[in-house]
Amino acid sequence: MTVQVDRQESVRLEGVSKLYGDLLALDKVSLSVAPGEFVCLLGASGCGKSTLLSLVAGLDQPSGGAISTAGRRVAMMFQEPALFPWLTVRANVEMAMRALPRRERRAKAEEFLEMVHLGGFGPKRPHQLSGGMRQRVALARSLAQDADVLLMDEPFGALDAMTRDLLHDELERIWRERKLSVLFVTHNVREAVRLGDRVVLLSSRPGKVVEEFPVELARPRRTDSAEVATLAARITDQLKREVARHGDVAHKTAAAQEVRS
Amino acid sequence: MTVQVDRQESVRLEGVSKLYGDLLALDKVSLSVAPGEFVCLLGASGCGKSTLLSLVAGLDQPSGGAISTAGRRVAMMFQEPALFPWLTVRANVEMAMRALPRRERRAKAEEFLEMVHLGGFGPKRPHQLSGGMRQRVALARSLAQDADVLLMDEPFGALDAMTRDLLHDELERIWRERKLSVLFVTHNVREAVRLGDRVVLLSSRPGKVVEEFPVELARPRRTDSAEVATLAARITDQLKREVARHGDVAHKTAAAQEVRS
Amino acid sequence: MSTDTHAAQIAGLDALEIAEKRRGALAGRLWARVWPITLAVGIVLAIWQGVVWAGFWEPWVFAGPSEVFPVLFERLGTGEFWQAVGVTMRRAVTGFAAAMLIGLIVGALVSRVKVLRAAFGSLITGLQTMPSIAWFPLAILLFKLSESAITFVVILGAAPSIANGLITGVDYTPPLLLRAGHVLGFRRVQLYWHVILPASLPSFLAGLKQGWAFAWRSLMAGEIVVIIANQPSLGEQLHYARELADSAGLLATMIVVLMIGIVIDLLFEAGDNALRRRWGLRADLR
Amino acid sequence: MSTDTHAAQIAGLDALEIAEKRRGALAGRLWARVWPITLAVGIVLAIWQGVVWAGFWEPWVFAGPSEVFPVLFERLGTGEFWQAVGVTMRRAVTGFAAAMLIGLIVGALVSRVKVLRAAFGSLITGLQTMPSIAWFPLAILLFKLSESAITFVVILGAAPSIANGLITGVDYTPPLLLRAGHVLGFRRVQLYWHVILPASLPSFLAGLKQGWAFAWRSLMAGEIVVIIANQPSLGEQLHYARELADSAGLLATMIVVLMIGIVIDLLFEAGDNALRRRWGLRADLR
Amino acid sequence: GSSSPSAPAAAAKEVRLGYFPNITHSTALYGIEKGIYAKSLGVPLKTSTFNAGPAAIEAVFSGAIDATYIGPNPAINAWEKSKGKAINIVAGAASGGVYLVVKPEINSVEDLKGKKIATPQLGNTQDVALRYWLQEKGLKTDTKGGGDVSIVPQENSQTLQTFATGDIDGAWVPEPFASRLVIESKGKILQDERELWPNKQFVITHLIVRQEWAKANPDLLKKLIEAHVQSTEGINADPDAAAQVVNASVEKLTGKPLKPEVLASAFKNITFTNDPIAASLTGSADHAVKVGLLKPVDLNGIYDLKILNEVLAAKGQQSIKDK
Ligand SMILES: Nc1ncnc2c1ncn2[C@@H]1O[C@H](COP(=O)(O)OP(=O)(O)OP(=O)(O)O)[C@@H](O)[C@H]1O
Ligand SMILES: Nc1ncnc2c1ncn2[C@@H]1O[C@H](COP(=O)(O)OP(=O)(O)OP(=O)(O)O)[C@@H](O)[C@H]1O
Ligand SMILES: [Mg+2]
Ligand SMILES: [Mg+2]
Repeated sequence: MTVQVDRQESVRLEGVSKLYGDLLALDKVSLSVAPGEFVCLLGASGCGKSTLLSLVAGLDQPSGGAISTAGRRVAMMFQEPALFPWLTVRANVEMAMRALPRRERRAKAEEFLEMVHLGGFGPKRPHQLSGGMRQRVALARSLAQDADVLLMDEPFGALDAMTRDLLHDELERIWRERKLSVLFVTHNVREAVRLGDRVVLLSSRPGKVVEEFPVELARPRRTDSAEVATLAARITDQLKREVARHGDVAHKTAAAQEVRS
Repeated sequence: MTVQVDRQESVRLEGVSKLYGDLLALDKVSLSVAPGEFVCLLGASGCGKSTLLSLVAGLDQPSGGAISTAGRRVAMMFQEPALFPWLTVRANVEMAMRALPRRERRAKAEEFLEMVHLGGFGPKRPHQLSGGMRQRVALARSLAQDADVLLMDEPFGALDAMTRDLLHDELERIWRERKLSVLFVTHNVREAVRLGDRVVLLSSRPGKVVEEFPVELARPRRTDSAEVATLAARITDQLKREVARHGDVAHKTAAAQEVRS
Repeated sequence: MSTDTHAAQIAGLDALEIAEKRRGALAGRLWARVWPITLAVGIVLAIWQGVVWAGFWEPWVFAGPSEVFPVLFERLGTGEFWQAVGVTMRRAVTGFAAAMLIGLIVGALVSRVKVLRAAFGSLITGLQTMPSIAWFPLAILLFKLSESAITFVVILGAAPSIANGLITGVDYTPPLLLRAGHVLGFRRVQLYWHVILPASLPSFLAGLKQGWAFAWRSLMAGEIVVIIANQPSLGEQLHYARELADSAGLLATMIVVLMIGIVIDLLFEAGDNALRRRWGLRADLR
Repeated sequence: MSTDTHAAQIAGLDALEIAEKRRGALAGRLWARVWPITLAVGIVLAIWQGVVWAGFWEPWVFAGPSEVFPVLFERLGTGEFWQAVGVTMRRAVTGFAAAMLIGLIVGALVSRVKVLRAAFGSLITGLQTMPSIAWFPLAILLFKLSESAITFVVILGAAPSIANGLITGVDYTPPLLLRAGHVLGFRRVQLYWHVILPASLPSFLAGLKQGWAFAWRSLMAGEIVVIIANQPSLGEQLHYARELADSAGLLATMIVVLMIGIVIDLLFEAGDNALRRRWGLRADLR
Repeated sequence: GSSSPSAPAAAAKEVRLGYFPNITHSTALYGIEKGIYAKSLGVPLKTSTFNAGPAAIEAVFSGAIDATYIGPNPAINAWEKSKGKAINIVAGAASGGVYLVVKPEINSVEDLKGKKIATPQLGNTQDVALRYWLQEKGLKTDTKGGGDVSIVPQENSQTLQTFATGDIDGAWVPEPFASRLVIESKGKILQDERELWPNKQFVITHLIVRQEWAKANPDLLKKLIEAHVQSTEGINADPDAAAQVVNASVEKLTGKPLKPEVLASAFKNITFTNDPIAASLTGSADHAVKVGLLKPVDLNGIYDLKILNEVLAAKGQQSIKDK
């Protein structure tokens, strides 16, 4: 870890806050991702994970604090598939590679679709796919982008364990090969431990960094290995405590808001 | 199980097939849910689970076979939240209870929102919520419906483990109290074992019932209990074998389609 | 705990800042809304005056601002002008309201009943393309020389547009919402009322706006067909200005028509903005 | 394994059945499309004939089918009629194409550039409400008695509508898709081209349809202001039929206008259906 | 040839003439059909047809045409709005042919009380004539449709319809509408407008030219007027044959000929003359002032009959006065 701190960070958030109306979604979050680092973000539902990714991707402006990606190219995979309904599946993936010549782009798109187990579904349209298949197309599209930083918002949420495992391997391979910096949101603690160099825990309303867990297990890891399970259990405990502690606060804040609005 | 077979089934599918163009999504699926039974449906991504629920809800017509819910009222929760963007969160939930008088409806809606930990978010609009929060609103809405049969398509997919556990308890309580018949799609095998009376495994393209696992563990169960883990592991193994066996077929079929189209 | 109080403080501070911003924002927003319009008007005036000064055309052929504005201001001072505006607006609003009702009903039926759609769907656009003058003889046959004849033409002008807007909206209702409505037990009229109509609102609103334009144009034409005693109207003014080769008068009336059109558009815009705000369609990623 | 072959068999059988269905379907679909229209036409004719037989009005005031159809059929036999249709259609299509281009550009600019929108946004609706006759003096000034004068009026009629359609589409582009486009690196023109424009297509298409109606109406009015030698046109026919109080001639021309409107609508419908099929907006849960 | 009014005009290579496909414009219809203009001018003739006065005036103002046949009102308007700088009346074309047609049960002026009478347009010559006539007879009217007799300005085609359906009780209209009202809807002529004017003559159509064009092309103007005079002569020489020529031209331009009986009646009721009957124009303007429709207009100089008189003199005919 110390090695990475010395290098310039890929993503750096300093005291970032985000207000929606009078709801404080993020409160002075400081976080950084080193080049080539894989950081997983955990937190209760509604704690501000997606908001954080949006801010990093430049889709929203923070209400306070500073965000820098130092001019790096950022790819993002949304919580919803966000495919273009007027394009075929293949064309959706090709959208990420406009710079390439037509033929190459096409071949690459097919390759990525094969990778997410959707070979042959290229000519279909998004509405002809199942939820999980759409998510995989979105995954293919985000991987197809030639980016330095990859932001992923629950990319494997709608997938079965088997497909998920296979895609974990693929993602890890690509991350390795391309030396990507990844910021990965998930609700699956094992998944976080399976993939991450570091797991960051966010609290709820307002979202703040509560704790960071470095994952120093050797790769390749297996989701169902005992080590992963042990660390996951530890993190889960912490998470539960966090959620429990903030449960009341959340209720109170929300109630107060209702009175005000 | 034998007790339930004697009674008339709540949901009964007999040799149901579904063709999308020339893609056979479901192939002669026969399945039934007894009154008050909780059936979980597992299967790889794209194997036809959502299609099956759509057919049961009467949103689509099967290409072959017969489906009957014997005039029972069917509630459904979709894979996507499917909230009405022009209504507030509370009004979205109230939509499920049009028969009730205004005041009561409102009170009940608040109650259900509290239940899914969204008390106080009633006056907000769907776009102001996070993905998981929207899913919980959809859950509240489906629970608010006064139905006999509840169809749920990955209702807890976007939730953290903690919230998920709490909602498992709530769902189980409501299921008990109202004697609902539930058909529950999930990718989380433990969740299936935690909740279901029976776990049904679907194969991929075409979707067929491969195996059924009765879950005879005593309730209340805990997701992280050893018994649940053991059974889940057994089912997972079977699932993996199933996915592996059909992986090639899927590829072949899809490739064939591409040539044809 | 300390984090919580701290958060509360932040929220408090931010709230203050927001209130401040809001107060400033109202003036600022008004200003932001006004200056581009002022600029636009200025540019148009400048071009107009420029063309006039360039002297391509004699002033009686193409009047300049210096001739038109005195005429306009003089009119603004007369009761008759305001009566004309009032009469025309009243006709426009009644005709439009009736067209809205009819368009809504026709649109609802045609969009939902397959047979009706197959039978009459294309007829709606057909009617839309029918110029108002073709209807005058029928209007007079049916309603004699009364105001109803004008209203009839206005309705025939606007209703197809409104119906078409609704039909587009219905056609593009997201299937997921339809399915959700179905599962919630909505069928036919209820599904229509609770799901399809709200989902079609943006498109319906667009149709209304187009319908207003049609209504207004039909009205301008219709107002010279039936001239009713003691009811001066803008359509009449427009027509007579042209009849009398009165360039300044014509341009003055055109300015009035344009102004009314702009005011109506601002009303629609307000509705549209409210809708978009509710639906969460923000404009920040432009 | 046996399940697989079985599945293949089923798929094969079903495929056969589908092919069968398709063949039957074409005839069936055509029939399903034709009979309601036929019925609708029949009903309209019956009412018309009924009114005529009821004898409210003299036949030269309100001609019946038995007078109108001979006139219509006689016209269909003359070269001049087809020339008129040809001339009018040519003008409509050129004017509409130009309006489309201008509407697209104006709509694109106004919808995306905040200042332009604030300045000129409302002006578009203002222009839309301006009746064609108000433009004639300017048209003749600018283009003399040429076909360009007609085109000018047509463009002024249709372009605002098309621009407004596009603007509505842009305003209601789902933010998620905008965000996706942004993340894929699209900015400004690219974002517009790759995301906003396709997402706005349904609304743009609706605007085009309305624009066609405006264009056509403006054309009908414009064709009598500038009458060009040896260029018979439908607008002229319509006008003279009215001028001469020729009820049968007027109704015959109206039928022609209606028919053309319906044919154009069918074209739009085809485009719309293709779009909806691609987007997966099916019509089964009606 | 897009010579704008303010640019110095070179000698024109063609003459652009406007007219309406109306029976009151027979001079143009006949002359063009017979090739009289083309022969006389020596340069190509480019014709434009109009359906109403405003478009014709707009065309003159914009320099799109050089001369046009037109009714008295648009000419007065053009004169007034341009402060006498845009046009001149250079010859008369037609006179008469305007009638008050009423329902058969109306027999006298008194019967008109409380009735609705149509005119083609508020403030046009027919409208003024009706109002002035009623005023003379002691019946009150106002411009808003009130008074003893309610005057409804509406297009002539609409008058045919509303008279047939009984919505109006009479109309003060020009030919061929007057004849159509009589023949098709059994109307009765209550007043021939000719009776109200000295010599039973008043202008219904005349020829105007763009001043600038006239100044730049005096010889073309002369040739144009020669053709005009020749055409008038031709019509008067054999009215029946001329009527057929005119009707053929009307059919060509509007798609439908007049019925033979309407044609015959209407043609008979119109006098084709080179005299613009200046007295009737000024008289009409005076009447308009008297009934409160117009501010006084100075029509001094609207006529420029010098060339017409030259042409007539060459033919040994009497000269025409412009007062
Ligand atoms: N409207 C449609 N048109 C064509 N094909 C469709 C359509 N809907 C679904 N399919 C196909 O049917 C198959 C089953 O889809 P379904 O949505 O039922 O899968 P699922 O089991 O719910 O998958 P997931 O777990 O990813 O949600 C998929 O191969 C999909 O491509
Ligand atoms: N556009 C918005 N307007 C107002 N409030 C918003 C908006 N987007 C998010 N919020 C609020 O901000 C908070 C954080 O939302 P966010 O989407 O970042 O959560 P999340 O951590 O991604 O949750 P989940 O795991 O459920 O996706 C929530 O309380 C939500 O209500
Ligand atoms: Mg999220
Ligand atoms: Mg699914």
